[in-house]
Amino acid sequence: MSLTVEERDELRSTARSLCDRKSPSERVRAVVADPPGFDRALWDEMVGLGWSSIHVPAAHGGSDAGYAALAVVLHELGRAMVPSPFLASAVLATSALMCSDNNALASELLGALVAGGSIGSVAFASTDGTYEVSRLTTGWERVDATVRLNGSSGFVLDADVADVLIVGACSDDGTPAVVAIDSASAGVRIEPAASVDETRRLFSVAFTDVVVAEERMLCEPGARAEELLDQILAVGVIAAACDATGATERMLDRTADYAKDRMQFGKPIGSFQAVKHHCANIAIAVEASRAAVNAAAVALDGEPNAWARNASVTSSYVGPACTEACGFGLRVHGGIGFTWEHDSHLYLKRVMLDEVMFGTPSWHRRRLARTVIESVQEEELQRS
Amino acid sequence: MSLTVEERDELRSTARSLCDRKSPSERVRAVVADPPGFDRALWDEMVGLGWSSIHVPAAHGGSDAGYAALAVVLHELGRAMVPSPFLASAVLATSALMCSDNNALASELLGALVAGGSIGSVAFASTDGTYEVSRLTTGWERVDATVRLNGSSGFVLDADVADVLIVGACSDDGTPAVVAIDSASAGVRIEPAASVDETRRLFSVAFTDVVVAEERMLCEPGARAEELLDQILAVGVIAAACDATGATERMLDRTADYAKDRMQFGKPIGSFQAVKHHCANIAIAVEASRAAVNAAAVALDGEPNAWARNASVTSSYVGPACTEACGFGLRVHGGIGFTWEHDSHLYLKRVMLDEVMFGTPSWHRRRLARTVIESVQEEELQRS
Amino acid sequence: MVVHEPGGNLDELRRSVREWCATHIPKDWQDQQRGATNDELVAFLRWWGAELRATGLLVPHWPKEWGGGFSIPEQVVIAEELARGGAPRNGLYHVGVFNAAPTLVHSATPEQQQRFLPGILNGEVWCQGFSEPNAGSDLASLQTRAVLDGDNYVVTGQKVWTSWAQVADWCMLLVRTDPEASKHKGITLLVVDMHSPGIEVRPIKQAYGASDFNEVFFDEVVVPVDQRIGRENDGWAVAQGTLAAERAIFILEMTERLRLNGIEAAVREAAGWRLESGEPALEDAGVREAIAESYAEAEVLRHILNAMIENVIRGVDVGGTSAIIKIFYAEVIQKLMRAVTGWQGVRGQLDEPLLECAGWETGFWMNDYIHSFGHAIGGGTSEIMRNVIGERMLGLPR
Amino acid sequence: MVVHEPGGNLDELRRSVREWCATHIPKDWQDQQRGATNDELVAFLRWWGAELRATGLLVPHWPKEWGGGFSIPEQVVIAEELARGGAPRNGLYHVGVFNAAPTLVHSATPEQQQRFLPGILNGEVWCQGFSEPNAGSDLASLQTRAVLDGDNYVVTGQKVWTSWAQVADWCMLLVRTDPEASKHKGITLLVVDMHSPGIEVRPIKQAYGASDFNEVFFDEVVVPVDQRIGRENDGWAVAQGTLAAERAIFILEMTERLRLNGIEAAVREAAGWRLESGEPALEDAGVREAIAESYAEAEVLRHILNAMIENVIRGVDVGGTSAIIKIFYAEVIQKLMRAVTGWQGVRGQLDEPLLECAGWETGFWMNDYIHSFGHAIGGGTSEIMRNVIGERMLGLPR
Repeated sequence: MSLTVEERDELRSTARSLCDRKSPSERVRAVVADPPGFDRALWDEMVGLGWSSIHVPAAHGGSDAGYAALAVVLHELGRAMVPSPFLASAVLATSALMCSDNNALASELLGALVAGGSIGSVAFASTDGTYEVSRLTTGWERVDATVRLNGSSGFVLDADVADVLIVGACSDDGTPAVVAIDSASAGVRIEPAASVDETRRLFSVAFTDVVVAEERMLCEPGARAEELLDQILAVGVIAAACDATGATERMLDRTADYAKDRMQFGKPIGSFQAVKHHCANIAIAVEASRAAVNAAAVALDGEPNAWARNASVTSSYVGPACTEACGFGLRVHGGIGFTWEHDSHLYLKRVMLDEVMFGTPSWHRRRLARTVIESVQEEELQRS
Repeated sequence: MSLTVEERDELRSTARSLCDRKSPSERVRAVVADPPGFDRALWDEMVGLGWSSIHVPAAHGGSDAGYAALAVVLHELGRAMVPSPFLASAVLATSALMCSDNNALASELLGALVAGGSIGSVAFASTDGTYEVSRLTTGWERVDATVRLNGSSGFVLDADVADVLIVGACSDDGTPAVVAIDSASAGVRIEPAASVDETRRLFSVAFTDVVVAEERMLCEPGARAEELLDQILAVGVIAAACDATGATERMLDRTADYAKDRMQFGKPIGSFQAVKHHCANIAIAVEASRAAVNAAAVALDGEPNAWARNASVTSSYVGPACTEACGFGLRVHGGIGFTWEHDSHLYLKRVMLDEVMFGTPSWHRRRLARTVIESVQEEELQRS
Repeated sequence: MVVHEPGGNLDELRRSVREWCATHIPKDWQDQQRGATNDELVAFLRWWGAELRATGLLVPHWPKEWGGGFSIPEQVVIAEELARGGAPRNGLYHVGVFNAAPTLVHSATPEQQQRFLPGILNGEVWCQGFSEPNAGSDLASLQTRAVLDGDNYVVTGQKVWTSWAQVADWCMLLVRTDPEASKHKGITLLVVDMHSPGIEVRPIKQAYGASDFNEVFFDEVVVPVDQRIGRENDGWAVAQGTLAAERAIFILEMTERLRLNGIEAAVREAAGWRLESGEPALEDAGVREAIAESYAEAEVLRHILNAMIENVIRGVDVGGTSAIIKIFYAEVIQKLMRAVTGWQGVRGQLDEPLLECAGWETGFWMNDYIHSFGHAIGGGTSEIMRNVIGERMLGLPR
Repeated sequence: MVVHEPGGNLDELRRSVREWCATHIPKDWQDQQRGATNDELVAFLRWWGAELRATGLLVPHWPKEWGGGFSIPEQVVIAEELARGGAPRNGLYHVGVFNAAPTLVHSATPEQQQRFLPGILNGEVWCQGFSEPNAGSDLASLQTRAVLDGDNYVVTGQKVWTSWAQVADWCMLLVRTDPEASKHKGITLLVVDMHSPGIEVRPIKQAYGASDFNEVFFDEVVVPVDQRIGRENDGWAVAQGTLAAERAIFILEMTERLRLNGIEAAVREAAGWRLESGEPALEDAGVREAIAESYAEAEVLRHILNAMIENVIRGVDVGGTSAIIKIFYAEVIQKLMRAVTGWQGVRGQLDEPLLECAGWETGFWMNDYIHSFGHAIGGGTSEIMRNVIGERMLGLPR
């Protein structure tokens, strides 16, 4: 049951107002300076408002408002650069479970995530930061009736506060699997891996003979597991692009405001065409990114076959556009924009992490090229 | 014996003045409309002034002023978009003979080229327009004591008026050779292949059992022939870049003039920062290209080992920079710049042909990458 | 026979249009039209316009009473299917169908609508006399004068960049009626019979070889007062009033042509080609990334257009988005053309006969590249569009 | 011991400097300095400055009488070899050696030269007080006031973006001495003792983490009249008079660092890395093209610099070229940093300790990318530089 335009506007304005009050940039800076690096009370409030389960079907206790609604929340969290386990838990872990074939497991874990008693995250990147299943650096094998994990995963969001970790692993013979584990399991070691973007919390997770029951697999190993990992990845790409769009929109607002206020040569600098056109270019990036991520989010509520393609389209455009836009936003602010005190670099660093967190635009373009070229060739075959 | 700075300035001003008088753009448009597509009287005058042999050693009757002097002439010919066999004959054919190991042949043919009684050209591209020796589409074989050519070459400049053709060919076993033939030889067929740039004259040349004496080889077949072809290519790349720089410089002058004269909103459009910055960007491209081609031309007078690297550096920067600059020059002219009557498109088309005539920037970058990466790796080896 | 009535099921409409395209678009029209003379081109476009009219697809966006009546979602379907089917472009009737008609529907009297709209539907050609030699980016400084003389305006002046003026029946003409007023005031919109005495049309050849542009000279041309659209001195507002939705749907068709035909053509071009190194172009990472990047940009453009059309339906102001779309479209197209000419190398620089009625989708990439500059210049330069975004959308000072 | 006297053979100079670099630059200085505190950094840079001074390479571009005397071609060789040898950057003394000294040589009295130049050579640190919070791009609108009181100026105001003010001994300060005059007039250049009472320095942390910038507050700071450089109210011209050659040679050193060390670092980065697809990065066409493109751009920048240096020697005006070089340098560096962070993917987003004394050559590419924005902003934004090119070089109207 998707939201009407009015309901979406309403959600946006509620979210913005909460973020404005609870997460102005001074607060963000203060929060990231000390452990745990995010505002637990704000996170609890977000859970309480139902944001973290806004796209979850009613059967699992969610609001059933679809990914289009989730996109609105993500945009606003990006706008305010909120540090929180939202992406890890509400987006990645929750989506993984929603896509899972293991209904019992999904019900159990989604229940806890939706109620907010539990935080989740997904470990599905290699230690090199790649999502190609064949290059995963966490392995699995069957030992008796259990699954055993060994190896490590990189770039796991908020792993230190996650209760449940969903792990993508690949066996020696190249068969992928996806399992849910308790992060407190024996053999799990979590190490921080700080990112340049201080509003995000990355970790590497090492697994040494971690024993998991077979029933904790989200789906059959093999092709279906690969598909599931691809689905989580697609959700991640689109979610990160929503975040980047929100941050860039805020950068646009602040840049335009600065251009109206800052006087040089007796005029507001925004009256100079060079500055005006930089601002216009940022506005183009924001409008285009917003249209792209909204369309991609709406499509997440529909046919999963198109997820990967839409994710790659989104990655190809949104990441580079937002990075370039925030760079110009910083430049329009001049020396002030180049200081640590000013928020320009925070926006820029956040969108740059968003851009590559779930695969580089170049990798996504190459994936997309495969699809596009194949479909042209099929069309040709049909015609001939 | 290279020119002093003052002599170079003098040469530039003589050349510019001649081109201004004899080859204004109306004249260029008239000349290309009818056969032979260039101004024979002007070409004779250029030969008479010694331009076509300005870089040829005195021993062969040239001025011995080096490639740095030739670059000045090429720049001015590009500035005025002069249609002429200069690039084919004075640059490519002459340079091929200057690099040749066959002194008797070089003496004989250079003598005729320098005196102006003869026009030369070089056929060393495949019908696809590639210069990779292994992909040449003209083959050669030894039959008795002669060389026999079969196949065809593409993108041969001014072949219809060339008396002598220097041909790059590759045998079935992959051995390259370079031979000079009389273009009137039996079995040579020359077909026009008009380019979008109307100021240039391209042809394809087909060879059917063309018989050439062994003595007409410029060098030993094999590695040395490949090296020689690479040398001709390097000269071609740098010469085309000189031409593009000249054309872009003229585009800059015309664009800046237009921006000063054209009034909109009650002001010269050059006072608007958007236009001013487009002009500044064109100026950057021109200044950088000029520095690049001058340095590359000076280096042609020195160590041939660096020719290929310098050519690829030149191609990587100058072609794309001049194309982009001329495109912005056209845009600054608005609707007028988009008409056939205005010269903007002529400059743009000329520099676009210059950009790819001797290999695309992308191909040259890949060649350059090989050199750069190898030299880094060697340096590392040395250090370790 | 009309292919489909308005108001039915969207999927059925799509099927009908697709089927009609498959059976009515001549497979070889591009080959036939390559290198065509101007007369052949005009004849072909008149024939194609008649085909569309007969099927009810010439003016889907018009009000039902005048021969249209398709909803915006239906118009989107029709535009998408014409693009997908590789239909010839409808350049000859573009001004009449997409610019003049919406302005007439919006601002003309019922009598004027009755007089002009059926003509447009029946194949009369319109042109648009806005720009002048000294009024380009600064359009409001136009100087063509109209003086009221009894029941007529007498028009004297010069227009430029007037597409299809050489065959047009009517001209939507902006003239200055009050030289004393500030420059945006004092402008009036007239409909001028292009067969009137005193009009001289001189063709302008464009940088890429086509000659559909013209200069138009008006020497005391008599225009009856009842051919004035809107009030006197209110022409600037009337001309700006052309609805955004029509423009968005037109660009949507162009975007679909890019996303489907343009990308497909680029893939085919690459598939038939080896890079200089000998590597098949279609296996090269750089070529593949360029194709994917352009495809993604075309998709994003489609999303912007759809969002804009949604906003139009909701009655939200979309002025800034229009400017964004114009810039985005120009840049996406130019980037693709440049990428393909880039990997074609010197072979791509060989001349080929023009295929004028295909816009930029001619498969003659170098020409299409030169053509693409027109998008950054005509109808408001990208620089002026960036001013619009900065000032109207972001509120930056002039 | 001085490594080489001026006026000798160029090849021998090159050999000497290369050998000195090989034996005197600590192999592990980057590792040692990574994550250094500000005090450690300053100590290291003082040590390095002393090393250069002892070898005669600190001020090769100064007049012979003051400890330099190398010809421009010799300076080029020294700059190239310091770059090639991977020398630490000499940031701490940059203002003194490259900005203050040339200005003093050009515009100061013999007494002033005698007083200040030996100090610079001997390790006194200088800073430059030009920009103010409300005078950035519009530098000439600066408001820091100096009022003459007997034999002293009394200075009150605020400067910003003042590198190394926290450890500086002297400041080249632009002040307003005539508030009635038009804004470029009425400015005077003073040398201020940074240990004077009334000066407060507050560090500004930069976007990439370093803290060498400062705000400097002047509260009735007394500056003797004999520390004025040039005439009163002529400070704008005096400050602009800094010779172009020194700047060109400094950027030449930076360009050599880019062409040699920067590209080498990028190749090493790629050599140790696989793309997400698993392909070795160094075998990827896109990565290879990006490396070659940056290499070519650095080469071209070197050619522009050499051409400019030739023109300086010939006495040709190079004002426009200076602006071109500033833009070109900023863009080349940013493009390379962006390319490398691009293929590094998410791994490149991990935080690492700063290596401040290496400028942008730290091997921490994401940081170097953020750092690279400084080049487009500091010392005249790229936008202001484009104005300079348009107006001074092309004669376009303001």
